[in-house]
Amino acid sequence: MSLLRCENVTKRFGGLVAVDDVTFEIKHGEIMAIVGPNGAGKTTMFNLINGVFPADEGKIWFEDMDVTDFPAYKRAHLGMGRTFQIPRPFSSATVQENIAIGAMFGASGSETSTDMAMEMADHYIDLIGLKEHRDKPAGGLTPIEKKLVEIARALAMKPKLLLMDEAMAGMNPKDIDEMVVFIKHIRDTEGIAIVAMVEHIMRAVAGLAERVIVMHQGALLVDEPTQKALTDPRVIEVYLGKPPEDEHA
Amino acid sequence: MIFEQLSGNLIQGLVLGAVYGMATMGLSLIFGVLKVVNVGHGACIMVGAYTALFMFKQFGLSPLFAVPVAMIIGMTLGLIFYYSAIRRLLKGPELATLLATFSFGVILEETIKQLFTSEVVGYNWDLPKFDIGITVLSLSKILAAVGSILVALLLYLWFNKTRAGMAMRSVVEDDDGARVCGVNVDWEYALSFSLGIGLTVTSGVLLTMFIPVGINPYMGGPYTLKAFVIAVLGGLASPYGAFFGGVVFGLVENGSYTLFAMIPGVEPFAMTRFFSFVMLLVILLIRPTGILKAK
Amino acid sequence: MKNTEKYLPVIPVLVAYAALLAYGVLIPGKWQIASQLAFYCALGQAFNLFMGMTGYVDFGYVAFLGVGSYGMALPIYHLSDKGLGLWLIVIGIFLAAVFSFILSLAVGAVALRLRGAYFAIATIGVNEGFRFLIEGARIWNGSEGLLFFLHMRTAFGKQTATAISNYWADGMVFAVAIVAAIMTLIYMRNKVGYALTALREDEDAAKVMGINVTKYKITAFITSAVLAGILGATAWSLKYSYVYPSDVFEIHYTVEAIINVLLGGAGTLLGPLVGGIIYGVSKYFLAIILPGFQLLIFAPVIIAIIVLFPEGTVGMLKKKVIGTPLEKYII
Amino acid sequence: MLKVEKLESGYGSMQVLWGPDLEVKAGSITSLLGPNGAGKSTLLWTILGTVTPTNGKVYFEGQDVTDLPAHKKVNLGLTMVPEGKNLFKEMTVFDNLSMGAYRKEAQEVKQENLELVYSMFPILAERKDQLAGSLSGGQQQMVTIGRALMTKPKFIMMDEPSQGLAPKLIMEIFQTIVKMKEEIGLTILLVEQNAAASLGAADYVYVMHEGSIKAEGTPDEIKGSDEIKEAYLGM
Repeated sequence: MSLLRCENVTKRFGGLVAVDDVTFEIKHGEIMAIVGPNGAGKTTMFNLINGVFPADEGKIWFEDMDVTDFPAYKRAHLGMGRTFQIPRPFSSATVQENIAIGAMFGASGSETSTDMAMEMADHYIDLIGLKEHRDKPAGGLTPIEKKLVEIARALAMKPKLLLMDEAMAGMNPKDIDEMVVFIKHIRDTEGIAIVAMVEHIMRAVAGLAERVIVMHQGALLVDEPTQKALTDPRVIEVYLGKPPEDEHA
Repeated sequence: MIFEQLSGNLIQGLVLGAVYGMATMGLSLIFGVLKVVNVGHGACIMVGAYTALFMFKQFGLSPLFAVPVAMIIGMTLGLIFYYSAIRRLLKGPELATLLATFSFGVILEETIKQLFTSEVVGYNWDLPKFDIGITVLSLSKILAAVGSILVALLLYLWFNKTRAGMAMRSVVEDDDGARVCGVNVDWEYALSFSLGIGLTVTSGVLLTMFIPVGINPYMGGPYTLKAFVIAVLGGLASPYGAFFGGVVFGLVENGSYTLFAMIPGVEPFAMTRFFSFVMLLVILLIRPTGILKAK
Repeated sequence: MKNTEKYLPVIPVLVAYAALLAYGVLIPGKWQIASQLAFYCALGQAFNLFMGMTGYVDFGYVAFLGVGSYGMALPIYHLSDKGLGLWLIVIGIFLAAVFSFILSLAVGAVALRLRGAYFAIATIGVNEGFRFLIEGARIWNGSEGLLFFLHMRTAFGKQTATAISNYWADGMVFAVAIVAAIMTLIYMRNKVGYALTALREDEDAAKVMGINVTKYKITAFITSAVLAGILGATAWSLKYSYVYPSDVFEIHYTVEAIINVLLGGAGTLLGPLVGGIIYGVSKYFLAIILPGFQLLIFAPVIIAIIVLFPEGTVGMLKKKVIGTPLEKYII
Repeated sequence: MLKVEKLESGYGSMQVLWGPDLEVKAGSITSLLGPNGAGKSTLLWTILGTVTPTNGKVYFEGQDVTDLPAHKKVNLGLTMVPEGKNLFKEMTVFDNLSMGAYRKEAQEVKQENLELVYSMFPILAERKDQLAGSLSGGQQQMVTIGRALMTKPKFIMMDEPSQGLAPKLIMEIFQTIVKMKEEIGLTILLVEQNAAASLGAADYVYVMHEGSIKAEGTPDEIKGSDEIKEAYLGM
């Protein structure tokens, strides 16, 4: 059984086809990356998977349940977590409260009281190493700390699938390497599938993902194991471009 | 008989609708450029009504002369308010600009109340009336409608034919695009707010040419409501959409008045106002981006 | 956090209301001022439950006080000779709650699907729309309103009726203020409050966290509306023995609610209390010094607060006490 | 012509630029390469002035323009072809181009510039009365470039002009860029992901990654160097 299956998913905005007939699967516990140049439709794909807006065509299955028409919050209850490209913590709430909100309303939210959620939050605060910031409003943190809080908040939802939108944008190489180790660690300890959208930081893709999906102009170009995907000539063309003179050859 | 009454009222509605349309263009302009909803819209209309009233009573000047004066007053008020508050709130939460424009309206109302008392007043501009068979139209009403159409037309020409108007349109379309063309976008923001308030105050003058009575500091409330109905009809961000929305609204309002008047035991005037509220909710529910918009 | 510790902030609230009550009861001639202040506090507390916690502005808020006042007026007006005695007040409060519940459900079902500015636009006509429905369709005596001074005497006897208008109605306003404050604290300490904080900060992120935002917005909206309804029933109907549609749907009460909340600090527990008292006291003195100028002075104050101190009095105080023992008490 | 020193900027609390240094010589095409998210677009918007720099300096023709607002920089002859095109979609092609000639100096030579744009992109002359939003992606790109030319610039920053275009069109766009340098004498700072095409057109190249400059040199020096592969593919 696959964890998530997208079947012929299409999304249009006005005349623009943002996601064009895309089909792929995500297995339990795997780390997959979606890459592609700007405007390839990756963020739209993310938004379709977790229900920020509905697909125009096609079906989305989560653990063999048809979730195509589910709103975002219901998909979260089923076990989809998400982080944003530019971190969006709840600024006025403390770090602990931010993470507790994930626990309260996520996959096991209905059985989690606020007190339990606060305790669970402490566990994740330890995990991301922000103990000294526990009672500070999240709005005052540095961007990287915000990112960590967002990841912890998503983890506290107990997701089966964690969608990370450019988790490493704006980080320096050292932070990226640490983040790669951290993401692998949480996959191993929490046993969740992770889909990271890291379209530009190839160093992270290569170090992190087991499988890569390359999108280009809304369509799925390549779906292969990482090494194979990154050496695929079509991928290199999408990234490096084809020299103009090749057109005449 | 009923049909005649209805068609007579519809013609009145068409004429009033043109004024309504003009009275909403300022609201749509401000929303279009700044994404700010001017909750004090009705109060600005009220200021225009007092401008016309004051010039008529004090100097015996026809309301037509009040039009440019109202424009200047409105634009000045708009600039002051933009630079003292709105500019600093544009990046904040929506709540902030909503409360600020709301307070702006209250300031206008209370200032006018202090200057003119809260007495309900009116004036009588004696112009000939024309009987066109099914209804009687006064010259004053026709002038109001023609004036409104002229203002709308001027705005259209300004937007489409002048360098300054095109610059503002370009900001509505894409502010970064405007920047790379060398447009001072911050100034365009200020100008559009100022122009929006100016147009609204001016529309208050034209409205008194249509309805020269019932002028009081708190007369704006119903107009705010009507303007919102009209603006969402026309798509909220489009001044021309607003103009056509106004015409449609004028027709619907006068049509529904006729129908309510036929129901016994009902006050048609109040019911028409209730109806505009229901219309607002229904439009927002079905299509918040506007019904008249092509796409 | 332990349960007792969680609810510690209720202490300053109770102390403040007790002090206000004592001021009114113990010092001769101050009851009216104290109860007027309590009204502003109650109005702010109830309004804050929605506006402060969600960040949405309801410009038609006074409509809930309006229908609530009808909820109280109608049974007294129609059933005064049925020998129900004080049960009439119970029925009135119940009806006030039901009316405001129904209206908030109807408005909320439409308006709360909309965001930000569109929500505000949808609500701006609620009070006017409802007023004109009552006047236009001549419901509940239409524009003539309901006058039930004599009905009160018939129902409760002359002495009790006077006592109700002069004391018990005000006492109930205190009760509404305290209940509203306690509801706020309960919400803050439970999932509702966390959900509201999340959606106020970032509605899309909240959805992605599994929060059914519409459900929680409606919860806060209805709670806030029902409290307003009961406030209208007690502070207006019981106190003045009449209801005019042009009075009880007057938008200025919405303005006052906004001022009370902003002065104190939106989304805080103590804010509306502090804001209500600051507003009430300054309005009282302004009425003496500059009669008729209150709103003209307060409207620019709103703008000044939004531009300069968006957090309000308590919001700033809250920041000051972080790290001190007072932290547990002030939210 | 343009000099950037230790520029830092970002959005809210998220810093994107970490102090890149850069110099563009008059009459050259300088190419700025780097993966998506490297901060290239942010660098251009910071140079233009819509993103406020928190640190560092921008000099244009020797003058410190760090704190000048965007419209004043355009008045000095600096403009940009933005990546998202930022067209006025509900305005005609002609009106879009007219907006390019907004500043006073550009008004005076509007007719000549219009002819120049139409001679470079004849299709725009044919479509001048169509709404810009109704054009194809490639034609929209032409309008954006045309609009920038209408401002009578000395210096144009181009953000990914080839993005989303078919290979044949990419070639045409690059030919146009070279023409702009050689025939009109413009100085161009070119941001591209399409490294191969960009290297062919450029006189000098900077490689940007994670908000700062990682390598620079002539196209021949950069071609085949490991820095590019490292920056692009992490291999």
